Amino acid sequence: MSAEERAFQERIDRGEKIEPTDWMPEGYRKTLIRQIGQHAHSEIVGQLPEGNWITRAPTLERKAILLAKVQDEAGHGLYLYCAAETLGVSRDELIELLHAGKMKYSSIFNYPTLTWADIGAVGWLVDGAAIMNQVPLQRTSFGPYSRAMIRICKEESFHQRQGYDIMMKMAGGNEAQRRMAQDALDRFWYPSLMMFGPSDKESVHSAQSMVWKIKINTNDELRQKFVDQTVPQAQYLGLTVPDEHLTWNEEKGGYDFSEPDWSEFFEVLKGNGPCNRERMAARVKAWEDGAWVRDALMAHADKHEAARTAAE
Amino acid sequence: MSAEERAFQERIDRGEKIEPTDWMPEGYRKTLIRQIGQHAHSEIVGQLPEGNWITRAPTLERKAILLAKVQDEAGHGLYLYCAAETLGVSRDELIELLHAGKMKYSSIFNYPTLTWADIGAVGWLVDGAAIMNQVPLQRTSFGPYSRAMIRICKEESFHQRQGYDIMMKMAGGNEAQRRMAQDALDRFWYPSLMMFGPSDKESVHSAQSMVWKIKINTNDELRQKFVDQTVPQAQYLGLTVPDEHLTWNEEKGGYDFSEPDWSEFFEVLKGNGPCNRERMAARVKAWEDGAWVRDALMAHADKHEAARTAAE
Amino acid sequence: MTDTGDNIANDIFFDWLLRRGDTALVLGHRVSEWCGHSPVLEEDIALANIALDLIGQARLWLSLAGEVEGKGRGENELAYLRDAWDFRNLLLAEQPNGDFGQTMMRQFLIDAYQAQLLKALAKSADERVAEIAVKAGKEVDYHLDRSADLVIRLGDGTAESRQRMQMAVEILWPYSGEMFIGDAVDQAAAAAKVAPSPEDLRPDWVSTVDAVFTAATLSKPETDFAHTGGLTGRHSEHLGHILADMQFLQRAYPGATW
Amino acid sequence: MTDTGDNIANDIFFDWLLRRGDTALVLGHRVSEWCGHSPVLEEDIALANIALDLIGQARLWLSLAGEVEGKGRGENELAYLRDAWDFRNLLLAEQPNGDFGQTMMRQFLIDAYQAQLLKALAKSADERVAEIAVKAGKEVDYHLDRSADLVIRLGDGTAESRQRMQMAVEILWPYSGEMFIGDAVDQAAAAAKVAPSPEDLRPDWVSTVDAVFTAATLSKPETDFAHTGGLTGRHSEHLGHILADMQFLQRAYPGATW
Repeated sequence: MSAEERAFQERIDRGEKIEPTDWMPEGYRKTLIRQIGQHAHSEIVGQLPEGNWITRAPTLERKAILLAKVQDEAGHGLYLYCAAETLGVSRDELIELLHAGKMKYSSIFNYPTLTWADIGAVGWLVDGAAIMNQVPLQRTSFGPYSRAMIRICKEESFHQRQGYDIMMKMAGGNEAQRRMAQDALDRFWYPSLMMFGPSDKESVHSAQSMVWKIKINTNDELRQKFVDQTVPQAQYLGLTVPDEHLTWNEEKGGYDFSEPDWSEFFEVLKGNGPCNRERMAARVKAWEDGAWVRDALMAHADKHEAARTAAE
Repeated sequence: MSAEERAFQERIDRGEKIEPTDWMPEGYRKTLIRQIGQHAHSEIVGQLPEGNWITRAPTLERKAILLAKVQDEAGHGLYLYCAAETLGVSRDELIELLHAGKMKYSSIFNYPTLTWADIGAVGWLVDGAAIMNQVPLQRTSFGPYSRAMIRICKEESFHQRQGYDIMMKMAGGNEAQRRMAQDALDRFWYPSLMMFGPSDKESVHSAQSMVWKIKINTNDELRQKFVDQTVPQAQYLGLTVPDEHLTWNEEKGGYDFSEPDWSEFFEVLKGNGPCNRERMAARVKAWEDGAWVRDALMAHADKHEAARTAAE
Repeated sequence: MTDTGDNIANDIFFDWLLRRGDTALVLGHRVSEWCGHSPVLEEDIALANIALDLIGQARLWLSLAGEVEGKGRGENELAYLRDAWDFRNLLLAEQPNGDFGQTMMRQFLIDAYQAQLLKALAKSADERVAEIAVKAGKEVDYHLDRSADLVIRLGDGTAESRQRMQMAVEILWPYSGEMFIGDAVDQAAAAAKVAPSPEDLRPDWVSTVDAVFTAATLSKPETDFAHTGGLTGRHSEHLGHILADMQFLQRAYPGATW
Repeated sequence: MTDTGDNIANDIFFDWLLRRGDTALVLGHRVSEWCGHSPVLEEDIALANIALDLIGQARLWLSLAGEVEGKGRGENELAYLRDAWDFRNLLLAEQPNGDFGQTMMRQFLIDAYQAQLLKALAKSADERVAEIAVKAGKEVDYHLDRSADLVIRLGDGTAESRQRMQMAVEILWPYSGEMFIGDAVDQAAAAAKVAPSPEDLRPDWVSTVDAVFTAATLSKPETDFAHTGGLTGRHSEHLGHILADMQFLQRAYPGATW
């Protein structure tokens, strides 16, 4: 480790924030760009499964709440792209990488939203899992990322409550609604557990991230915490978690639960999720269809700038 | 009149059919191309307002009937383009003229189909008016046109009965259905009357067409006949024809009725009907989106032909 | 400021309120179709925000409409359980999104009208109307700033963008006249001092449009031909498809609580 | 030939019949969306005809399903009053039309399967099934001739058309595997000699596809990854939108006679 690297690590160990203009190791920068970019992409792609129900929301109030949520998500995307930009990569570059399949977004958004209860489940489980990941990241070592996380977490917990509220109404509703609620839990349970990633016991990569405080907890710790938080919520709803091995383990003070089917996880990662192709196609189409708009805004700004300069 | 022209007219007067290879005056050919082409275009554009309800037909039987009808209409378009082609103009040329706004289609298809009852009204009134126009044209002087009309009329009268059957169900249905039926009649009555065109008392053009037996009856005669046939049908349905001046005229043995608002007719003709732009946009889009298909079919045929020739 | 109950018949007032509520609802629906599909992230945010404001306005107008009707129908019964012919929105609001330019042009033409209307309604003799108008007016003023700005920037952008924006004008212009053609309902609302006459809103709207089009290097069509019917329930073919989607859950699961 | 009532449980047989009926219904719906919009008039006619046949087949299967279920539901109750999760169609059938090439590729992949299936079903131990299969089989053989021919002509057409058809293969191939993956319902139907095992249909299907792809100069994807779920009610996001449109009138006017 060089002297620079040692000094950098000591700052992190002391709990100091690293700011964009500070020196940082190339690996730190690259890892952060990948992580923040992927998170930003997830916010953007995550608009699509929820957008699928905006036009069909069952009441005007629910429609308004969902619109506000999707708006927040786009806003989160914006904060995160800005945080990534401080590391020297532009939003457009990140988007091009996404569209070229060279960057990922959270696999959960490759699952479809099939009933209104799925909108509840996405808020309750998906945002719930996201928060579990994000809360510790408020303490991450990179300043802009940490500050973005603080803003995002505040809104996400609001979204999670709204999702749970939908589930309450559905689970306490008529027979079809209860069936929708259970079906949504059945479909989203394991994909939500997968959101924390495979067990990272053996990952050197993860270890380095933890030393850098880009990652704060292990995937398994967070998954356990999520299960422990979520199971009582499901019980309160009168819904059954689709895991016959789920049992309370008094000794560890948490639930024992089944691993998700990791082969499914890797299939989805490879592009074989139910909606991978469509999600990416929708984003690429939006980007390509919008090229003339971006070009026009740029051209207008240039003209305006030229006119202003000429006038001076 | 030249000798040729005189001989031509005498053949028509004797009730002989003119065939494509026979000599004919240029005006006869041009008028026929315009009339047959316009009729063909109407069949094609006419698929759109009905297609609007195929995906929403209220029962599977109704959906099947409507599909069969729209299929028939495309078939009518095909017969008619073929009849026009015998006059030396290709289908593609006619379609290009339509898309360039240089040929018309029946203005009635610029009105929207807003409820399921409109599908009934289109069959009952629009096909009814069309048949009124077409039945005499079975005796038109141009052979291919006459033969196309014979096939078409058989199917159209079937469509009209199906339309009336929908109206019967609607008029005899619940309150909302009765309201839909009346609303459909209210909206389609005058546009149907307009389908016969303005009074042709003063049109020299029409007079020549009648001498040539391209046109058999005057617009006013046909309109009167349509009203006399349709009013009792409306009464049987328990619906009110939206014309407070409608009265039985014992003397002429027909109804007196209000003229449609001809300024509306000319507005629609000018392009200001409720759906003109959309109908044409839909057809142009279909044509442009389909260019690669037509090119490919042509290219395949050429390759195939080349291979066949080489093998010989 | 008094209640207007004595000055305008309830059924007419109801109809007038539906025109406000349905226009906001249907336009909000159209705008919301963009979620996740816009040309640039800032627009995803802005469009979701506009849709949200419009749905909020629809809720206020429809709730008041239900109150005035007095048959126990609330915002959701009105939004979800009427078929197309009972909707009273402007035809312009239900026109398809088209490309982003058409969406912005539609928004601008309506915003410029709504801004005028709401300013006048803020002085309505009916306090409930005035109250909604004040709240909605602030939102719409902001929408208008944005949509006018975008129309200018896209009109005076590239050759392609100008051509697209001019096309948007040609397509949408014939639907703008409906905003200013009053009928008996409007006359009754004007007589009761609930609302201005639609005709009176036109001059200021024209000034706004002229100024923005000039800055945008766009030409206004010669024709003043106007499609009408939306405000009295004769819609385009689009509305039925919008409602099939919008109303599915309420129709398929009647009486459920969501 | 005997009634199969004793050999297969009604609820399982019902489910099996829904798979047939819903696939025909949903595919017919998709094809019918082309009406008036196809690349060439002959295709408008052909597509309307295919849709008509498919709706006809759906009616036969769903009527029989309703009969087997024995709860008084007929073809219309089943088509119009079930939500997406109770539909049992192949995912392939509900995929969007895309361009004309994708529509033809979807049609070909399903036709080639249905032709095999219906040939086998013509020998079903259940006479009612056999009767429907004979009628539908004739129609589908004709559809297959057409769709295979078009796939060949468009594949071996221009550079653009080949590229589009290859793209259609890439998009749709992952939805084809579902046709040949049997489950308990299929096993029960096979055990009762009502139907063949889906797996047994694959070899002939593969031969057909290989022959047509070769003539069309198209390559088959390496992967055998298969999306599944349609046959058990886990659909794509598309089906809900299809049904919102399809079912609107029956949902909005419950109990009406049409």
